[in-house]
Amino acid sequence: MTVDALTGVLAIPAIAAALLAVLPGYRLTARINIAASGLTLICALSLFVRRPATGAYLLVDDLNATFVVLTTFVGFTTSIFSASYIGHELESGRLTPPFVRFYHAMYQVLMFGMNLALIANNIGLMWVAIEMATLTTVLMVGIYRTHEALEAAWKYFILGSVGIALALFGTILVYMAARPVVGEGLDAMVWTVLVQRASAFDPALLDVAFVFLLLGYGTKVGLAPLHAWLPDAHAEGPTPISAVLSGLLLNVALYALLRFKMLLAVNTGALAPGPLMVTLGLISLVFAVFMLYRRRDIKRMFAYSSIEHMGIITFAFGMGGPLANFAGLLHMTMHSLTKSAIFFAVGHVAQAKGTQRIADMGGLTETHPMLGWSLVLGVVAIAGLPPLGIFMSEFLVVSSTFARAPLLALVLVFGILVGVAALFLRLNSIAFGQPRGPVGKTEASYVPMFAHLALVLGAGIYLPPALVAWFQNVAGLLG
Amino acid sequence: MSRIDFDIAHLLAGTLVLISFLELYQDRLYALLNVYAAHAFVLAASVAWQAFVQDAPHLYVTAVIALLFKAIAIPVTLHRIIAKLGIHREIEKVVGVGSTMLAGIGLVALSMVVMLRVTHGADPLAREDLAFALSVVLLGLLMMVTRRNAVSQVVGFMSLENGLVLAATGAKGMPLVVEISVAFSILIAFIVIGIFLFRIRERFDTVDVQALDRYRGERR
Amino acid sequence: MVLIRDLAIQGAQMLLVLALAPLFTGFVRKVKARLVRRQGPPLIQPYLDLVRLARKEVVLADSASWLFRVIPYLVFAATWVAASLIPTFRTGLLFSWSADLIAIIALLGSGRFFLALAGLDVGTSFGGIGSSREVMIASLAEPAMLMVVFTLALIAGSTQLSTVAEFMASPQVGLRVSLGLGLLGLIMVAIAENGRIPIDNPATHLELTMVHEAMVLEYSGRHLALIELSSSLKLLLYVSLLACLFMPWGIETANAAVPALAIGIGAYVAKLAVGGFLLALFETSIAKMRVFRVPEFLGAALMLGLLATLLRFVSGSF
Amino acid sequence: MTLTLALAGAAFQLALGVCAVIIGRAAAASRLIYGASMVVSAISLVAAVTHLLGAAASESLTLPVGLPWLGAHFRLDALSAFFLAVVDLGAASASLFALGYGEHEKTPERVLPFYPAFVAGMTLVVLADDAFTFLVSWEFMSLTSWALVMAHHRVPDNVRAGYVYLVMASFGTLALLLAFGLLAGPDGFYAFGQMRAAHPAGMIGALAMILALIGAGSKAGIVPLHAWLPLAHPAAPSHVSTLMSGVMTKVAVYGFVRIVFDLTGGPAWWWSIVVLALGGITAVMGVLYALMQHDLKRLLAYHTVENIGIIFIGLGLALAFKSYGMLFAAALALTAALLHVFNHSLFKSLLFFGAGAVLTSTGERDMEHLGGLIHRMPQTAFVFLVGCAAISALPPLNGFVSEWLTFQAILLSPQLPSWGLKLLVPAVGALLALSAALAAACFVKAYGVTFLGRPRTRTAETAAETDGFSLAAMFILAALCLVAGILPGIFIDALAPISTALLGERMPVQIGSQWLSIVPIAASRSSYDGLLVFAFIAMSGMFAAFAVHRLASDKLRRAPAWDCGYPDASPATQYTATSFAQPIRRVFGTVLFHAREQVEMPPPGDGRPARLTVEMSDPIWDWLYAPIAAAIGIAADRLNRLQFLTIRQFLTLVFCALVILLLVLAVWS
Repeated sequence: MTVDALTGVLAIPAIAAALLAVLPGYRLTARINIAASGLTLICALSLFVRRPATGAYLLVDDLNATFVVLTTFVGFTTSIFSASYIGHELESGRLTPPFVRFYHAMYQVLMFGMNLALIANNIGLMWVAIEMATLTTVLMVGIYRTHEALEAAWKYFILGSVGIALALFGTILVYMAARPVVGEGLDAMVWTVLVQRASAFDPALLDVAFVFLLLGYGTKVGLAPLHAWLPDAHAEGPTPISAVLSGLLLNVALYALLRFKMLLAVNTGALAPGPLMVTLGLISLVFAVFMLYRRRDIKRMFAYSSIEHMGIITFAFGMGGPLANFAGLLHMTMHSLTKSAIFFAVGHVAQAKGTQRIADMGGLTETHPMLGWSLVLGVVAIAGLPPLGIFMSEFLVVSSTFARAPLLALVLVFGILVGVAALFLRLNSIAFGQPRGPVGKTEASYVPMFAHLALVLGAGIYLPPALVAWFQNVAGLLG
Repeated sequence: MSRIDFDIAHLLAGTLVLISFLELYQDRLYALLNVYAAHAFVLAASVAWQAFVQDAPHLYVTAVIALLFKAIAIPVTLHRIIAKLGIHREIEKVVGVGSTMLAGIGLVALSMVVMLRVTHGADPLAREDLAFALSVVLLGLLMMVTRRNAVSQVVGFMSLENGLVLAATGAKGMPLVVEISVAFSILIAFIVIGIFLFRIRERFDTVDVQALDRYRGERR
Repeated sequence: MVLIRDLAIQGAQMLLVLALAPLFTGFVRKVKARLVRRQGPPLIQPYLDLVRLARKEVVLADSASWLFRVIPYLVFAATWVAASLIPTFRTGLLFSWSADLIAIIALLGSGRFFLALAGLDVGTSFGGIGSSREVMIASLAEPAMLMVVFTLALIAGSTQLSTVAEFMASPQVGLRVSLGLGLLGLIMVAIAENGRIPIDNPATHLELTMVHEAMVLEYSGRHLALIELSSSLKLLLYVSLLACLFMPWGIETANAAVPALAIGIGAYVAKLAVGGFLLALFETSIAKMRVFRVPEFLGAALMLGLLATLLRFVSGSF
Repeated sequence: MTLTLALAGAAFQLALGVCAVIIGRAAAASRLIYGASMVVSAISLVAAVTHLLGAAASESLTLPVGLPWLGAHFRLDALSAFFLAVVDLGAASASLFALGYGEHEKTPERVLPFYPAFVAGMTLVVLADDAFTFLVSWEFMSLTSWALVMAHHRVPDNVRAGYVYLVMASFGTLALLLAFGLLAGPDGFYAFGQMRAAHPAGMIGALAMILALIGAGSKAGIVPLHAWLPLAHPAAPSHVSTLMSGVMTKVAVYGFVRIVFDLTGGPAWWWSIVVLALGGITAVMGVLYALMQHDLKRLLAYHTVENIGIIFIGLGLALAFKSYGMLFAAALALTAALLHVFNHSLFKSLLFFGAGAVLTSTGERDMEHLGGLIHRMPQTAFVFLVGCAAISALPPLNGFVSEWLTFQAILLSPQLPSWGLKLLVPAVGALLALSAALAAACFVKAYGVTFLGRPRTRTAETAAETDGFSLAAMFILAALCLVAGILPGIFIDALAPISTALLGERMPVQIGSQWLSIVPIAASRSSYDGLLVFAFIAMSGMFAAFAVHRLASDKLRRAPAWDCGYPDASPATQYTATSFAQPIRRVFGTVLFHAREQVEMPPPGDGRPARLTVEMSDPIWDWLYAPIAAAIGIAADRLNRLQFLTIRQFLTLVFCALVILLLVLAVWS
């Protein structure tokens, strides 16, 4: 029984991918896609009730169980959204059936990759998984075959590959550091072992390793100045992929980073990873919020907002301490839910208005009230205004930081404020003012969007104690 | 391990660094490809040597891959592509060879400094090897950022990846090395003959990255 | 018994000021005329004017509203109440503690407020001129007045007029710099508030220069009578305020016998005479200034008041 | 009990908001929502008042929501009860007004959902007892009011107003967040109780005070953080403008009082310097800005700024006295400030209602297009006049009482030892006096130009009296203004528990004093009796009327206005708001607003009319906000180039990052 949960989380996407690769017909494949994602979600949920034993390759603990559930959940909702989205794309002829088949297959591969990366108990395996996920997204970003899409995918690919290489080098270094202590062979790459013995590792090697891992996986997280692929990939790919990218892939990469941070946290001789992460986080935050101002493409804008929030999260984990770590985890969860919800809305908006250019939309709350107000709510949430979830995490981050390092907190607050100003500057022109663009009705699947927003709202008001206990426990692990 | 083994491994790794410098020095594509072939060949040799001294037979697979795929297949294909796309043979540089060399030397020095801080608990071979591998990686990256046209950037990336394989094989008893090298070969295959170059060829007439950049986001 | 006596005295005070006000105005006019070697109207001329106005019918502009007809009574009431709170011949009036100096200023302010509204009510250009200039003047005069009041309050330790007056009469008040500044400021404010030369000329109807007269231009008959009466009440009020603050001699304290009150009244009338004469003298010896010089004049008053207050704040010895 | 009731009320309001989302477009929706909201507010109002008058003990309650491991703390002490009463009174009257006003709303579905939520937000702010709950409610309040400002979003100005408002609101919230972070300390003691226990003084306290001043001040409209207020308040529907201007700014004041008087430790003497100076400047700047306006609602909004300044002067005095342990004087100053809070919420609501009534019946906010409404809307004109008199601090109305008390507090301040205060307080007193006088001038203008004179446009000519609900709301408030003016003792005594709680000292009991007069310190020192003054004026006025109608002729003839014999020209010859303010503009505006008048006089024989154009600039906007915006724009442009790099250049970035980090490692050891 115990094995089933994990194998399910891995096997179902794999099988589904194989199946979808061969099956024709959009409706059928879309349904299978949803069903598979749903099954995966159920398996993941079963992790809550029964926790499988950790093996040499797979591992489940509080940290990644949360992530797995989050990933599978967003994966599920996104699959529902993508069903209606892709349907519209087929009608509008932007995609052809073979590409749709390819798309669905890739979608499951992506899910497989991310789940594997999360539950891998082996740094090598995790590396492989993350790279697999990256490559699949590269393929999906280029799926529209337009100049922009190809160029974005190419950029993503090149930068991603370099990131892959750097991350691998870091992984090798970790192995080298572990080998003298743990001994040769597989054990020297197994998390559980590494964490136990990390105190005896050679600090210098760990330092170098962390630098490479930070840059390697940081590229995936989209931290400035390694972010370059992110905005274009979000803007040019299909919107479901943008949602998954922002909502999940970034998290997965950050998750890997956190694992290694735990390693360094155990080892006293190694340099504190905190300052590095804090610096990168603040750079990303400030950089991204200023980039928000000149955006003309709505998806690219929210991509930059993802960079901003990844910056905040990295900052929080860099600060460390129970409060900040808790806030970081919370912010991560809330951001995934909110940002994917926003992308759901944006996808439908772009389809309704027939464009992604902000200048061509306007008065959305009048032309499409449901979409418009959900977008407003999403932006309110992402801007960190109460009573939605992100406010709680930002509250904790800022207040806990200000008591410890006032100047950092001031930079943080400055960034957040500039970001809010930028977001609402654009929101005003999108959702309010004289209506612009087509006014027609759109068939949209509101369920995923509302589900996410409801969760975010609920979390902002009431966090279930179980979740809190988990996060606190994990926050303790993160040191 | 005995002294002589160590020296040979050391020698091979050093040669790899040297050849990376040679790559930096080239200003013609064909020559660059040839040098890269040599690079890959030396890598294969070094991997094979590691396989021998660590008596880890699975590393031979990596060596063979390096030899057949990187030292032979890739250069040949690139020759083809260059000929087919009629890319002109000059390598457009951002900074001159001289300064590139200087930067390279600086990078090697940096990697030495960083690596030699490692305590002597880790065995010397690993340390030296890592130092060399790191410099190879950095040199590859340097090549990617100082060369303008795609082929040379690809070559830069591949030599970077050679450095990785060098490190991986140098790490005694590291699992998954073969898998990783395979994965990377696939990656490179993607880059070189993969869909992108293909699409790019049918959309633009050159793989010069700047031609791609003409279609950068937001320029609408 | 005591209450009845106090009520009687308070009533007497009210009637006294009401009766004296036109006379005082007439007195000032007379003296002015004399000073420029004219015969001048008889002293009782103001009474005659009031009676005549009261007899006349009211000519009301078509565009006038009910407010326009209520305002004269309001203004008169406010001014009268204010005037009757000033100790003229006797301190410790019954109602004196119902409103202190600040409240008295506010009462005058409300009178002005409604008068300015009246100026705007008919919707003529002259009314507008008058009101806008009046409020401009007031917006500087009131703060100046308040600053003077602060000074006095700080010296006497009270804003209660009776207390202040008694304190002023008492020997422990010596010659003080702040007092001098306050006196000067108060005089300037009084001139401005009553629309005397050099701020405004009550005798003229030359459009471009008038302020107060322009406001009440549309009034006639009994309304005009009330307004005239209240403006002379106001003049009397200021003079008696100056008198009880800076010439407190002969003013009777709360527990004074009836004969003493006669002395008090006598002293009061004498003070009024002096004040009126000085006013007339001042007015004849100076020319009216342009309206937009007025802010400077009042600004000076405000500065004097502020300076006096500051001095008091800095040390009690000033 | 009261607390539970109030919370239930807030919950009910939220529920109403949710219902409104569903039934928003229905015909009867607005009647239903506003009616229910009014009832709830009224009940909660009664509860709050009884709690306050009964000086009941403070109640507290913790709900298992909000920040985990902390929960949502709520507490109702005297201070909260007082502000709860202010909020509920404002809300109830606004709902009553809206019962009529809401019928004119074009897009009720954009107003109804947010209105009850807004009320709930304000209620929760004054009840919150931990930092998180406080900030959530605070920002929720801003958010809902933002949505209400955006209600008529097709007007570009409203969208801009909403934008500025939201940015300033977030700024304020972040400032408060920092303040609380400071007070809570690194271990995150977010409950107010814990902060009180910690009682941070010294540098921490000072910093927290400054941040609270910025945070609450930006919401209350302290100059120079007021920029959003005159934009946002008029943009909202009038009953919402009322709530924002009359109540929300008071909630901001509550935040300041709560943090500075309750949570932080003993103040240092210089805190009061900051507050006093800002208060004085705010009062005068606010009223001067108002004088330059000819948009009725914007004028009122600027007067909110002025009154906030007066309130903060009172608070500053209280701080000064407290810092030197002169608790009695502090109690006086604090009471004055709080009383003004109450009074201002009364007459500002009344005035905004009036403006709303004018807006609905004429469709005009611009005074230059109004005039003569007293003939068309006599009842509105009457209550509006009461409001004007009250806000101009004319006895015997309530505005005068609180300003009088503030003056009394100022007169106590020479005993303050510090020289800075000795010099500053008189200056502030002068500023206060100046602002009071200017306010009177401004409302002569507002009332005279809007309601008096002759109608300037057709719409003004054909205006009709507003509906009964609106009138009822206005008359109730007007009556309250009068009551609070003539019986201030009751209200002062009601405020005593607050100063007792915050300062440990209170003003003497007023109820018992002779003739119901108020005696702040001693009868010999100063006293004021609104009731007597009122009776006195009424009597003498009636006496005069009686005498005149007995003795004088009561003949009356209607005739064209005389106007010095000039022929009666068109209504355009009347004084307008702009021309009325011209003398004052010349005195104050030339320096402050760079007011310039240009007369364009056509040559003789040319038939064109001569024109006089006035241009003014807002110094604070030009010198503070514009530069910041410009700076951000420049930065954005500079950084935006990074979007357009080539892949190789991006790789270069990565490469440089790597090398730098390695260098860091190299130099680490």
